[in-house]
Parts: sequence; structure tokens; C-alpha cells
Amino acid sequence: MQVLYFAWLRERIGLASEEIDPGNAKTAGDLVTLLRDRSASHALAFEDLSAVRIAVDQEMGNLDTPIAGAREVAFFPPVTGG
Amino acid sequence: MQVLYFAWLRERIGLASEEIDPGNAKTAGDLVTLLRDRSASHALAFEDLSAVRIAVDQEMGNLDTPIAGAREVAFFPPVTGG
Amino acid sequence: MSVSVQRQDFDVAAETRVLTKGNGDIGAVVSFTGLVRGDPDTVRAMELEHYPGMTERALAKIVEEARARWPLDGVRVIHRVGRLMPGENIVLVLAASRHRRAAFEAAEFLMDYLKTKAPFWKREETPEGAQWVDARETDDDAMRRWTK
Amino acid sequence: MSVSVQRQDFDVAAETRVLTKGNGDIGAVVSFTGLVRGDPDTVRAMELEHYPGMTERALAKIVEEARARWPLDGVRVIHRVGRLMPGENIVLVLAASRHRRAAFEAAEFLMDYLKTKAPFWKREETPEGAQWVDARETDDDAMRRWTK
Repeated sequence: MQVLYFAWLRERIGLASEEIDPGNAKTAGDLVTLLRDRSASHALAFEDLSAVRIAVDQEMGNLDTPIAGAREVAFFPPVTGG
Repeated sequence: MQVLYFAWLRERIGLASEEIDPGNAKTAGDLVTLLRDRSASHALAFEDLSAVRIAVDQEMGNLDTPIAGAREVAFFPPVTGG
Repeated sequence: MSVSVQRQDFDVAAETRVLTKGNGDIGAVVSFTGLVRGDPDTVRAMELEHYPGMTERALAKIVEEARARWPLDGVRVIHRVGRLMPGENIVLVLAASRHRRAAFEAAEFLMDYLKTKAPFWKREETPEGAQWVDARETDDDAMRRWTK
Repeated sequence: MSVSVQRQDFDVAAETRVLTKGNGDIGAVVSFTGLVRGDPDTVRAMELEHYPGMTERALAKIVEEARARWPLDGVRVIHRVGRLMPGENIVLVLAASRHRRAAFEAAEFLMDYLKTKAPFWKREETPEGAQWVDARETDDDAMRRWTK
């Protein structure tokens, strides 16, 4: 599964995207637990989850959104366009 | 004093403006009474005063607005711009 | 000059540039463009009459009132007169502000007031002949929203 | 195509013409233009990042929702991405309708939803360095007005 990062999450982690094997992760929250262990940067980026928004296959979701079969999961700060 | 007519009042009366001596007319309503006597067209135009709006010296007024010293009084239907 | 009554057409992009140029505080511009409705096949036209002098005064007063109610960085009102064809522009209102809510509200206020207080009259040329457009009660209702 | 995400600028007059052309029912077009705020003397710039793919989907969904709520004859949304200077256009929303109230409400709804639901992120370059713009609670409040 493709995991994408935007804005300061991308900067903090130092990656725009990475290929991740979700293993037993069932929800976006499970995926976060898995990602946190990848590096200190990941752990820092996911430190405060109230500042992180989640999209599963380009639809807004949350920590409880199932990721089974998803092609891409994205993490980003609250949006500030317009 | 200059009396101005717009839209269907102008068409009905057949004049865009006329010079009127207000005589003893104190209000726009008094002026209407005076104008009604000028011709059958005037009488017809001022038949239904609920359909007539009044401006005294280019400020919206009504039948009770004083016309003493006014340079121009205008009569027209409700506005339909925009 | 924030108010114009004119025969010629206007360009909303050009008017927006003039309004915002050199003012770094403006984050939002809301425009309203009113168009002549009607099917070109029936060759209907619209004749717009106005009261020269009073029209400009009434529009300037409406603009002043909007400026008193909202923190605006710029306002522009252009109303065309004369004979207009279906699809042609009739009126433009622009409101520029730091905040989008103020710009939206001011533009809507300006239109609601203009519709009920500025001395313009529309005459439609239809296949059945010319007729003066009736004032609409919904316009009075729209105006009264702002006095609540 | 009613939604575009692009680097190049837009022209509100040209977009309005495209939207209204040949449709005699349209009497009202409301536009919102969002601009980069800031004083050109401090040479601040704005970098706009987005999520390609999801952005277009999110905007299309917002347009669909506006069309379901108001009788609209046309909708257009253009959002720029990349590096923008103070005074430059960021976003354009156009709503065309028979009635001005519908056009005003739809345009404001589109902006309120875009601000909270479309995946764009702004980074400001200030004299003190670059920083990501914080989301504003007032934008969430503005969006919630429509769910009452």
C-alpha cells in the first residue's frame, strides 16, 4: 500500500510517499502505530494525532477507517486552501 | 419648480419634465392634486398613488414630504434596476 | 470613483485589478454580475431608463452604508443604461475585504439595496410588445433582511 | 469541466463568459476571488501544496453538493497551486443562477466547504522564514453554518 505525506508531515518525515506492507493493520489507526516505529522522524510526525488528518483512497477518513484493500492512505495537517 | 416623470409615468403623461408653479402646494401630495388638474393624461398617471414613488430634490420622499424651496420633484414607479 | 452609470460594458477582471492593486490587505473579492435574461431567438431586448443625478447620489449613499457596516477595502458599482440584449451585462457590484464573509455580505447588501433604492426602470421588448417590468415583492423582502 | 487545479492565473471575466454563454436563463453570476495577502515590500510569497487526484475529487464533490442544494445554471472552481506572490489570485469560485440569492449562497457555500474539505496547504515565506499556515477555527464554524 502507498502511504502519502503532505505539508509539514512530509517535511518532518522527509518523504512524500513510501510503500508499506500493512501486515495485520486493520484501520488507519493501526497503520499509524506501525508507521511510528519506522523512525524517530515518523514518531515525531505522529506525536500529536489531533493535528493529523487522514484520507483512505482519497476519501476523508479517521483513525477508525478500515484500510483493507486500500491502494493509498494519506496523512496531512488540517487543510488551509482557498 | 421642475417636475420630472420617469418610466410609464413619463409615457402616460407624454412629458419627461415640466416647469410648474407650486402655488400654495406645501407637500408632494398637494403638488399631485395640482398636477392631476393639468390634463386627462396627468389624472390617469396619478390615478393609483400606491404605484407612484416620489423624490424631492433627488431624495426619496412620500406624499407628506414638504416641497418648499425644492428645485425638482420627481414621480416614478417602484424601481426595477439591478 | 466607486460608482458609475454608463452605456458601455464593463470587465469584471479589469475592475477587480483596479480595486485590489497595491493593497496587500485584500484577501477576498466578491462580485455580482447581473445579466439580461431571455432567449436570443425571440430577439427580446431590455431598455434601462434612469434618473440622472439622483441615481449616482443613491448609489453613493448605498456604498457609504455598506462601508459603515463592513470592514471593506474597496467597493465598485457599475450600472448600465440604454438598450441591452439578452446575455448582456446590466450591473456589477464588487466588494473587497480582508475577510470573505464581509465581502460576501457587503456585495449581497449592495445588490439588495440597489434593487429597491436606486432609480432605474427596466422595459422589456417582447414579441408581444414592450412592457415595463414590475417591481418584485421578493426584492423588498430581501432588502428588509438587513434592517432586522 | 467545472473544476480545475492549475499553476496559471485565471481571468474572471473570461470564465464568466464561458459559464453564461448561450444560456438565457442566467440572471445572476456571483464570483469569489481569493488573493495572496501581504506587503510586497517584505517580499513574502505563498507556496500552495495539494494532493493531486484527491483535490479534484473533493472539489467535484463540493460542486455536486452545491448543485443539489441550489438551482444553479453553472458552477466553476479554479484553485491555483505552486508559488504565488502577494496580490496574486489563489482561488476563483463562480456560481450562476436565475436568482441572485441562490448564486450568492452557493458561492459562499462552495468557499466555506473548499476551505475545510479540499486538500490544499499554504506555506508562507516571511522575512523570519517559511511556515505552514494554521487552519482557522472560524473556517470550521463557517462550514458548520450550512449543516444547521
